[in-house]
Amino acid sequence: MTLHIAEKVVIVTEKIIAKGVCKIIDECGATGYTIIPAGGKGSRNIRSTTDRASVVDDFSNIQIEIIVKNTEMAEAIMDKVRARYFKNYSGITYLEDIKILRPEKF
Amino acid sequence: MTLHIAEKVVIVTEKIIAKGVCKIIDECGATGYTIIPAGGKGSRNIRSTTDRASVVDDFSNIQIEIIVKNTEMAEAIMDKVRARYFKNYSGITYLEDIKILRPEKF
Amino acid sequence: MTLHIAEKVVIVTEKIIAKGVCKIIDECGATGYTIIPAGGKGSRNIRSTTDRASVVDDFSNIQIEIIVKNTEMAEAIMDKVRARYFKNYSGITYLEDIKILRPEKF
Amino acid sequence: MDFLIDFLSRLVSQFQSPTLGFLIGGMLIAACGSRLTIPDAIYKFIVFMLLMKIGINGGMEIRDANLVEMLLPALFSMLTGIVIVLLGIFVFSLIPSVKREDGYATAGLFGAVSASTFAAAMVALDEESISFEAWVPALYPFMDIPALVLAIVLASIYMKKQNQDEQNDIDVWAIVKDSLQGSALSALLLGLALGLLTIPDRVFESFYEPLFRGFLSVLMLIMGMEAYARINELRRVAHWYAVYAFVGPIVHGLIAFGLGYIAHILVDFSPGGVVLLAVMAASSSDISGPPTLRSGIPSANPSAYIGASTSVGTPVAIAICIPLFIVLAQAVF
Amino acid sequence: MDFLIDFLSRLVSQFQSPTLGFLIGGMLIAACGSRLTIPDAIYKFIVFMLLMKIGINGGMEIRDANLVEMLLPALFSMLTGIVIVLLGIFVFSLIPSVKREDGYATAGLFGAVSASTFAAAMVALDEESISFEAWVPALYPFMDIPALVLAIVLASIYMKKQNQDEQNDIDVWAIVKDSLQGSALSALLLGLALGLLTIPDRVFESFYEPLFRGFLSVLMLIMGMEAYARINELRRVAHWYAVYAFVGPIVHGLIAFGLGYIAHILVDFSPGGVVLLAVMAASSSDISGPPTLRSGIPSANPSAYIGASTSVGTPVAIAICIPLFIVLAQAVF
Amino acid sequence: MDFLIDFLSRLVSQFQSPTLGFLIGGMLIAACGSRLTIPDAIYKFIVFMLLMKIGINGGMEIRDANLVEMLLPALFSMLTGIVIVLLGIFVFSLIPSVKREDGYATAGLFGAVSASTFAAAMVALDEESISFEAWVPALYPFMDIPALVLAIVLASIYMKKQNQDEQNDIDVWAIVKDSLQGSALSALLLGLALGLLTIPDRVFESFYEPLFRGFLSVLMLIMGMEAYARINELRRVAHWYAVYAFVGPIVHGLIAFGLGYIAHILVDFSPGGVVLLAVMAASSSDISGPPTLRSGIPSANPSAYIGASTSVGTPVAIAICIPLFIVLAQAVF
Ligand SMILES: Nc1ncnc2c1ncn2[C@@H]1O[C@H](COP(=O)(O)O)[C@@H](O)[C@H]1O
Ligand SMILES: Nc1ncnc2c1ncn2[C@@H]1O[C@H](COP(=O)(O)O)[C@@H](O)[C@H]1O
Ligand SMILES: Nc1ncnc2c1ncn2[C@@H]1O[C@H](COP(=O)(O)O)[C@@H](O)[C@H]1O
Ligand code: NA
Ligand code: NA
Ligand code: NA
Repeated sequence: MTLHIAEKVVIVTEKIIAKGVCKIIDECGATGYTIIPAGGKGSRNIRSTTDRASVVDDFSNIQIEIIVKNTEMAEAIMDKVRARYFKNYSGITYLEDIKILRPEKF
Repeated sequence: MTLHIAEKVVIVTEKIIAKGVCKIIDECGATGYTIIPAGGKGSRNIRSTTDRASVVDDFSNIQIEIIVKNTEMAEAIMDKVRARYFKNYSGITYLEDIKILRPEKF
Repeated sequence: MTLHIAEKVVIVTEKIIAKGVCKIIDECGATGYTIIPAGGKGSRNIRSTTDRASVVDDFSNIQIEIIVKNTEMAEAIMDKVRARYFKNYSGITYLEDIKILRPEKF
Repeated sequence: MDFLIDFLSRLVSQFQSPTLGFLIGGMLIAACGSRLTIPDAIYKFIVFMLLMKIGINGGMEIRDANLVEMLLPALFSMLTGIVIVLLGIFVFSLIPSVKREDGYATAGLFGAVSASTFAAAMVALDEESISFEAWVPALYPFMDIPALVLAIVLASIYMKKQNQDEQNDIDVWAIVKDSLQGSALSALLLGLALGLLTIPDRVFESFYEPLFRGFLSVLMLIMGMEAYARINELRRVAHWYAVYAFVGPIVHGLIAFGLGYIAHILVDFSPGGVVLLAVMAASSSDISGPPTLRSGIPSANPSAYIGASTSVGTPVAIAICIPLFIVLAQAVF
Repeated sequence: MDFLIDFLSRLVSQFQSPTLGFLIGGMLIAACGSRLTIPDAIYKFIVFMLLMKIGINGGMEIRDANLVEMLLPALFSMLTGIVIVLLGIFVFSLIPSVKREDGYATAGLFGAVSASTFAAAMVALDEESISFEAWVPALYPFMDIPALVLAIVLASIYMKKQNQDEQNDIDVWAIVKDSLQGSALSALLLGLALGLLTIPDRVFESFYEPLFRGFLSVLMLIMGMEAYARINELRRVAHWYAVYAFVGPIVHGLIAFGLGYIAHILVDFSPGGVVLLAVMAASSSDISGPPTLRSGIPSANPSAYIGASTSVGTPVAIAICIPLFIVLAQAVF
Repeated sequence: MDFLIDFLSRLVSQFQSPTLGFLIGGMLIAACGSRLTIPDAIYKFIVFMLLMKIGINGGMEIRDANLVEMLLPALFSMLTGIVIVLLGIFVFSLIPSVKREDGYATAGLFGAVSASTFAAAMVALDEESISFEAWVPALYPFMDIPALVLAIVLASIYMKKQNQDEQNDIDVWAIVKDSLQGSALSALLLGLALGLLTIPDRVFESFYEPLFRGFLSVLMLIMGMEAYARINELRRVAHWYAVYAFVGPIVHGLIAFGLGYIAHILVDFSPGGVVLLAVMAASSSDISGPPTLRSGIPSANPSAYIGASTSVGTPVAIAICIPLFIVLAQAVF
């Protein structure tokens, strides 16, 4: 079995901008993404993961993971999301090296 | 503190085959796994993470993460899951290098 | 775009000790953390991710991810959490290398 | 002609029924891009409540029922389920653009029964004061299970022939068990048992019965929103699915209506029972059927059969078939 | 003096109203660190149920209503929403420690309408047997939407001037659409349509109507817990927000009461209607307003406006404004 | 002998009670591998509703009650909780295969009180038209808190002696506070306060009261499914837990019945009150107790005490103890 080097972009940000972030991801040409519910604490706020009735639930977090084959695309996604959203919305983004099975999928 | 090299297998696939995937993981000899709720978009479909009443909720995604000490076991899991399920079900799988604290746990 | 090396500490453990773990993370000086709902199987138990009414829901898992710039802080968090909780509570912890965009954020 | 005018006027009046109103309302707000959602937990609980109500009620009244009467209608239920599946498979086999497995799965889903459509029919009969035998809800599994089992078994045989699947032993009992363990049939059978074996009158009258209509209205809203949401999926597959999903419910219902009519003559099966039998046939499974078929015929494309059923089949069954069969019954009996 | 004694005695008696009791109870148990929570799914369903009940009821009774009567109150609703926003922006512009965008967003939120406060007012009127026109709930969007749109548009113009935002074309229709698509207005309008076009009397009487008070009580509990939980956020921003959130509802309500009084004289707007108009004005949006403002004025700090509204504005609107305007109406009319 | 026949015949008739039927039904469908689930959000809301109903009702009627009557029963409740814990710790200390901490935790859990079992007893008393003092639900914390506190304190002292724990200062007030902050006691006390201080009659009669039985039936179903699901966990630990969990509730209930009988003679404590006291003693905590013990005695194995309580203790308390104590009361008083 040969594994191929790829990158995973991770974005943790507010649920309310999920749609916009996904649009950027699509525009950059990624083949897909995975969205995971999240909460957390950062420089701006504490967001809960509990299922307590939050009257403004749209403000809780999501973690979006995007697997891309080349670093340029990864950096393009990170850069665009940061430039467009991270001044007004909470959010962080980082990169991980991964190994994929079927490079034609991504 | 000495850290030890290990591998993390990540599988993102449909909730409906969770049981079968976990059985494969057990059979390959892994000591455990972590399951995370997920949604996403891939080549086949868009799955929502929102909690909108999905009449067929069993079709939403999960992300399964398995920590294993040797690459053979990692590849065995990836290969079996791919062969058994990924023709008929949505799913991707990849590998990450990690460092663990207590090698005897895994 | 310059990316900077950093570390991600991952802790998978029982929801019931979430508060205590987060306190340790804060005390170690991390700038934030992300909490993800999780279930799983390990040496001690099987925890479900399904939303079946669990009469003792506080016992389900969470995955906490902490991004830190230096390995000492990462190891301090892992070590303290392990020492304080992992005798009596289910839990694992491991480390991943990542690349971050804005080192001043972390 | 008279019949047609009567039918059309009833159809118009049915459009004022809140059941249908909520269904259409759900489609409309989804079409308008509304962010209104009913949480999944509420949806699951509502389905549970409706099936428990139907089950408990049936169980309570079955106690004094003569279950021998049930034999022929039960047989006809099975027959209907089987005929719908065979007919569907045959029809789809004539359409070259439809993959064979997809045809099997779609036929299976339309042979199976929808709890929500069934509940809507019960409310509609109640509005018209048409009564039926207490054991009619118990016919549900007699149609649902054979349809699902037959579709999966035939698909497995077909796939074996194609050598696509090497080690696929067909385990009929496993499929039956899987159907019975689904949340819909479990709740219905549990309700039946509780109605039969315990004395749940007070809890039934203070809880399950009064909340029935209301929860059904919310469920209809959900079905409407879901129908709209899945139209896109349906668009991506052959248009024949939409045609089948439109015509199928009416044809399936008429077949069952005919069989019900025979049962009426032979064993005095009630007109209300005939209507419910026809609606069961017209309906397509929305809760337990899809996951069962997904595991049973994994190579079939779920967008095809779920899209067809949810976006077209269920609205047609509720909006057209329920009033159609009620008027038919009023004309015929 | 007499009026004051009457008001104070009524205020005391209102503190025995369960609505208020649940609100205060929620604050208290949150303050005591209780781990009691109401799941988010239940919260969302309760809001849906309350708005459907208000909508369906309105829709059912509007059928025979003379909608021309509605024109002036609808105009006054719009006027109130606009005046509240302009006033708020002006007031905040005088406070140097408040960032301009935050002022725009806060003013918008207080101009918009809270469904839960509105529902609490309906129950309070019912307790006092004060009636109102069937179409009063339909005034909701006439105040809500103009307030949100105006705040967002003015903020956008302001930010354009500051050159902070380069490519921001202001699309008023997009903001209106976004408001209408929010879950609160969607549910209200859906309910109105269903009440108007279908015959939902049975489902209304067996489900939406009897559960109204109970669900409202649970919602009040949630609002109370939330008010306490967000006090910390409010503390982190300028104290002027708390002052505005305390005084604002009373002033806004009095403005609307005055306009309502004029409508009473000109077109015989009912005293109950005047009270509801005043409460709408006094309330600040808790469900749809925050996300709409978050997208519309992204640079505004949500801790400021949501904290002000949830922690101070809503409790003041429910605990002080509702009894105040009821007593005012009883004194004036 | 007569008593036995009477008891057995009542036991049989209790098996027809829907409460028990739902419990057993839940076990059965779980045993059959059904995929039916009640969402967690619904479970949490049901528990909240039941405790609010019990609390509000108690609070409303306490207003005219002579609370001095409550003193002795409250004292006996505390005594019962303490005796159960001491007895349990002693019994487990005799069994070498049981780790000491596990014994402390299990004894604490069985000394604490189950809200759902208590609610089931209230419905059973209602069926038999046996009345009780309005303040009886307020006895709940008097038994629950001392039991949990005592178990945790004794376990901490024990572990200190073992030097396993170095810096563990025992903070009794922290444990009491943690108990009171739990969702069950919070809801009960909130309900009591609302019933006492506000006038919640209309919302109580339109919402909390009519939904009580129904929600209890769903809760029993959940308890049944949970009981079956946890049997595997119980199997993995010493069988003595199962024996204790079977015999314990009966013995604990009889102790409380005896004390209640004394209160009956001394201060005329009602027969219904005696039964409820006995059921509280027989029950083991299912909502707040487990997390409190988990934090308080972290080295104890939760599979042991939760498995014992959920899989055996609660079913025995509901299916055997409730009818047993009702018949006892009917024979004795
Ligand atoms: N050091 C960190 N490690 C892990 N997650 C973080 C960290 N800092 C921030 N986050 C996540 O990113 C979200 C937004 O962060 P911020 O923009 O700093 O408020 C937080 O809510 C966390 O979920
Ligand atoms: N490039 C990608 N990056 C991250 N997740 C992906 C990617 N492609 C697919 N996925 C995830 O894998 C699931 C199945 O993908 P597919 O089999 O391509 O439909 C999707 O629903 C996503 O959650
Ligand atoms: N080998 C593994 N791979 C991934 N996750 C694991 C593994 N072992 C344990 N876990 C996770 O860690 C939790 C606690 O593990 P344990 O302490 O072994 O019971 C489990 O419930 C899993 O979610
Ligand atoms: Na059918
Ligand atoms: Na307002
Ligand atoms: Na007890």
